[in-house]
Amino acid sequence: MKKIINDPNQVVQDMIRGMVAAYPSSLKQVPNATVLARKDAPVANKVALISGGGSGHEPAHAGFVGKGMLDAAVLGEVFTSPTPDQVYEAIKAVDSGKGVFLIIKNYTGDVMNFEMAAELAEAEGIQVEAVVVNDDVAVEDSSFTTGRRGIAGTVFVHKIVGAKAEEGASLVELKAIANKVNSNVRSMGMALSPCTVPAAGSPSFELEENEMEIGIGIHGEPGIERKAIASADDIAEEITNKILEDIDYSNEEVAVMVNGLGSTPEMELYIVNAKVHQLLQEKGIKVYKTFVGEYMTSLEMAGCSVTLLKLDDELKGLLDAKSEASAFRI
Amino acid sequence: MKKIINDPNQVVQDMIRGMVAAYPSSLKQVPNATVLARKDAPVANKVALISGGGSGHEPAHAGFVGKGMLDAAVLGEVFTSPTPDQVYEAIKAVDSGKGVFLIIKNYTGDVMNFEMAAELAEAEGIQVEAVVVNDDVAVEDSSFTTGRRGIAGTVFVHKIVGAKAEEGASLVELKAIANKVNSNVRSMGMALSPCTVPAAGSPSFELEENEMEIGIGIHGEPGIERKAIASADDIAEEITNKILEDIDYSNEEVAVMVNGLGSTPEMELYIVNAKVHQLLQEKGIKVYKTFVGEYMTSLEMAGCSVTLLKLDDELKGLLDAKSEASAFRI
Amino acid sequence: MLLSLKDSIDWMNIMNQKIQDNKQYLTKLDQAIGDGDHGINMARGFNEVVSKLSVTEYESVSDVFKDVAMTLMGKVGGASGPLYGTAFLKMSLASKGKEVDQQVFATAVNDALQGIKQRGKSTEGEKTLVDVWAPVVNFFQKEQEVLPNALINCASEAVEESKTIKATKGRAAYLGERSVGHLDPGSVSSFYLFESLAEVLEKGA
Amino acid sequence: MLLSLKDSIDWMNIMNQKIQDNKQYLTKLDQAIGDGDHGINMARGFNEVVSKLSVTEYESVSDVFKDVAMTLMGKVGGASGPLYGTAFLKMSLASKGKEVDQQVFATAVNDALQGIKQRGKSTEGEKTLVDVWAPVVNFFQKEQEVLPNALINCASEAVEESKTIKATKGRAAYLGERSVGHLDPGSVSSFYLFESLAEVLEKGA
Ligand SMILES: Nc1ncnc2c1ncn2[C@@H]1O[C@H](COP(=O)(O)OP(=O)(O)O)[C@@H](O)[C@H]1O
Ligand SMILES: Nc1ncnc2c1ncn2[C@@H]1O[C@H](COP(=O)(O)OP(=O)(O)O)[C@@H](O)[C@H]1O
Ligand SMILES: [Mg+2]
Ligand SMILES: [Mg+2]
Ligand SMILES: [Mg+2]
Ligand SMILES: [Mg+2]
Repeated sequence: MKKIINDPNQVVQDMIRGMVAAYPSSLKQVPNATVLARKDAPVANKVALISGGGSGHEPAHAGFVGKGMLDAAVLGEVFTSPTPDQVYEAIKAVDSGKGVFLIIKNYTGDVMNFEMAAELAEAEGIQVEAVVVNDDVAVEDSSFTTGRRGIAGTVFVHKIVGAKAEEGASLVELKAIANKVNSNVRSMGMALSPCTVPAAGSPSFELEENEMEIGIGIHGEPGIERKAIASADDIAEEITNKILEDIDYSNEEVAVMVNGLGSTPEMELYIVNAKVHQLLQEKGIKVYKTFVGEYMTSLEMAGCSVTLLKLDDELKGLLDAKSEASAFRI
Repeated sequence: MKKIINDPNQVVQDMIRGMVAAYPSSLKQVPNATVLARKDAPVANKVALISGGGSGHEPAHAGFVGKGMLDAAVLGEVFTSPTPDQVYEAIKAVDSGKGVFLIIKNYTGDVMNFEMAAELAEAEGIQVEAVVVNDDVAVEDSSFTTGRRGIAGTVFVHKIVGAKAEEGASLVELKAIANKVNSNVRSMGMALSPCTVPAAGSPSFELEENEMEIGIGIHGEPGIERKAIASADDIAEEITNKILEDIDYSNEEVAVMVNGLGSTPEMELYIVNAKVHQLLQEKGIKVYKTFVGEYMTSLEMAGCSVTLLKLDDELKGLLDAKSEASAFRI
Repeated sequence: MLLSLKDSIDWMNIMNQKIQDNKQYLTKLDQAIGDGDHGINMARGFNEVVSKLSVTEYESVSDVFKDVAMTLMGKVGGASGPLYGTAFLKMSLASKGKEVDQQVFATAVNDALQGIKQRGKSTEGEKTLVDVWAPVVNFFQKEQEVLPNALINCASEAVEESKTIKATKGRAAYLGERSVGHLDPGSVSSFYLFESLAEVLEKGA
Repeated sequence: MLLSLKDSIDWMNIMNQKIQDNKQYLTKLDQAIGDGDHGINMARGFNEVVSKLSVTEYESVSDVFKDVAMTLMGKVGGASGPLYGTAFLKMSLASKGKEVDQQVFATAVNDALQGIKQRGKSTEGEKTLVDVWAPVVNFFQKEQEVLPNALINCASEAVEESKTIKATKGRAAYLGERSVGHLDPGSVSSFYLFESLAEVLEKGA
């Protein structure tokens, strides 16, 4: 394992110090908690937005804390959902009295820990609502299983719900817009190489020189299928088609996100983006806005994901609204 | 070699298509040239700014094209300076009559190719001035050698000269501010792993599991010293001290950039940032603004560089000025 | 059986030892079908548990279970934190004000199992730790006398069984068919829990 | 010696063949002390050169050299593009309107060398291709008769010599002492250039 770290068990604490040092005028750590919040939290008359999960997905989630997006991010250990008490600390730190909205990615651990925190908060009279994002089309959707994972599409939820909250929307309105984004967003990823959890010290899986994993998540877990490595065009096509099979985007306008999983050069993301745009154009799907870069990573995994979000006028306006989050400036 | 590409010899062309597809309203390709320019170029009454060099440093340099930063970026093959005719195409495409300012990183190839293009342009009556950035303290500075390399500090030159150009400054004024930034900026980098030029197919060098290279450049070239891998704190300290030995920043205000070379997780960059801030604080150096992320990469190399820029009121103002470049939004 | 206050603390100490010894192994199991942190999570949690227990005076088994629950809940995270935390919280409640004999304990582990299922929205046959807890609950309810070796056998058979199941809950569910043939890490850590208990009962016997 | 129009084209074809055959090798040399693109750059450039020459009718050696110069300048990039481009441009100028006998050629390569040194702000002893061009220029100026083998020896000794030098120009300069003991990739590609010329002269002789 080669990493620029000090103690493998202190990476989250060290990172938090580094983030607060970087943005002292906009970010603060909630005392004694692995929570990063807007410096001006709680923001009066605004429903507060909280997201989070395991660390290792940087810039998610703390990079999306800022005016126009999240009020706080709760940082768990690497790939490990934060505990309920940490989430509860975040809730208490950002609630202005208008309630708190939780953006949770659909993983058993995240859902359980955030739910337990919500129960604690509700017991103290704080109103809490939540959305569970599940945009990953690689995973079979069935009510008998865990259901789909939440991956990079979650960033669009942060952005759009964040903009809506900034406008002064109520908890109920936020829940509605969050559900709307979630039901219109789809993603899928692939990887060329695994990643190493610092405290584990060895890679999550192994791939031969000629192999790739399709339908990968963001926790170094294996994907749904291992096969021979393909060209950027073929990869873009397989992922885009899988998304388009899942919901009908024809004659719609979409936002595109080509997200790097950690060590994929930006050059390669743009090469994928070229093909995704070509495919969408051929199918008569208009691209309103494109995001290429690292938004939801899996440590130093090589690979990418593609996300499509179907837009209407309301979503377009919210997507374009100003954001001051360090990792998402519009 | 595992990469998400199509043809190793077409990566630059494919990337250019992907970039134009991503930002069609702000970016255009100069016809038949590997040049990306502001959509609205040439901008009337403004000196045009051009930078560029080999590809593989993304988001440098095309990610810094946009209002408030560069007017055009010239993209060479991977790690290969673009040819004079391409640079000349860029000059012709962005000159509004007020002249063109070139921001060149100090590599023999870049300097020669850009100089030859400047000669061609001057022969056609276009005024051209240039700065050669050489911020890398790892390299011995001597008038008998090639001199210092230009690395991540170049991004501060883009930003500050870009802001000044947007204010309507003349070529002479831009040259003055560029020299000022260059003489106040210092950087140094290190790597944990090499990178692979797509057309070469094999890594640039090899490092054992317990080794790192200190004083690395951004072209997959070996560094100035190979040694046992150290902690993030020790790495931050070695680099920061080397910079501080080179010029005196005491009692000054600085901008800090902790730049990832490609595959280093953002988490690790923030861990380094925490230590850099601590060291600066101990030495009474005040940090005005911090930038953590990937600005000047070396394909998928693992490693980072630290840059310090000494600021005065003029530089602060220009650093804070609005930028609409896709990879540097302020 | 009778679980004394000292037994309950010994149980946690032995469990912690097993978890620390098998941290890498549990992580390896989780790398194969999950995200590779189960060993790290459990080791962090039980390390805290024994620290906490070593500096606190307890009056009852129920109090021990409560601190175990709160510590796991606050230190483990992930899926296993709330699940193990809930399990011990339920066991604490069920043993409150009682001497922990077999009947009380059988009720306690059954409440724990119901708590886990509710929290995890899961049931038997989904390749989760439920597949170890369920037969163990059954064992305590059915057996006249708890023979430590029989307990170990019961739990270890359940773990082996988990190999053949296709996961439908937890991260392994994303692998679908590819999860078949792998041990479930949470089932293995649950096995250590009951193996530790058996060792405590063995000593007491 | 007399370099005919056909000889000059043959020269470039042979050079291209050597470059394509040794593309990996040149790149490996550049990986050791540079950025690993020299083979790729030269292969791209000379491939274009032979394409260009194959579809164009030429009247003189000078015209051939001019197209070689323009093609290398426009296709190679990096440090080697401008340097080789400048070299051939100077050779084109020096041979303009002339039959290329040994005297003309000696002047041409000397002009090329001066052009390279000026462009690269470099001189002998800095571990660049100058260290091959300089002795070769000397060879053409001093030798009564150009023996192909002697030319090859002269160039190959110069290349070997480059190993012992510490680089002070080009990317290898960043390595300082660590550059000692490595061949300079540009010197090796220049060796191929003069080896190709020797082979053409050999055939002509
Ligand atoms: N919904 C669930 N119900 C019961 N047990 C579950 C559930 N989801 C996961 N588990 C158990 O948790 C274990 C994984 O724990 P751990 O790796 O610590 O958490 P995470 O999956 O969040 O990384 C699995 O092996 C499984 O036994
Ligand atoms: N200033 C210089 N003067 C003369 N030759 C140089 C100079 N700089 C570099 N070279 C030559 O160029 C070669 C490298 O070419 P190449 O790898 O194609 O370009 P780059 O160094 O830009 O990647 C070196 O091996 C050296 O011989
Ligand atoms: Mg986990
Ligand atoms: Mg090069
Ligand atoms: Mg896990
Ligand atoms: Mg080179």
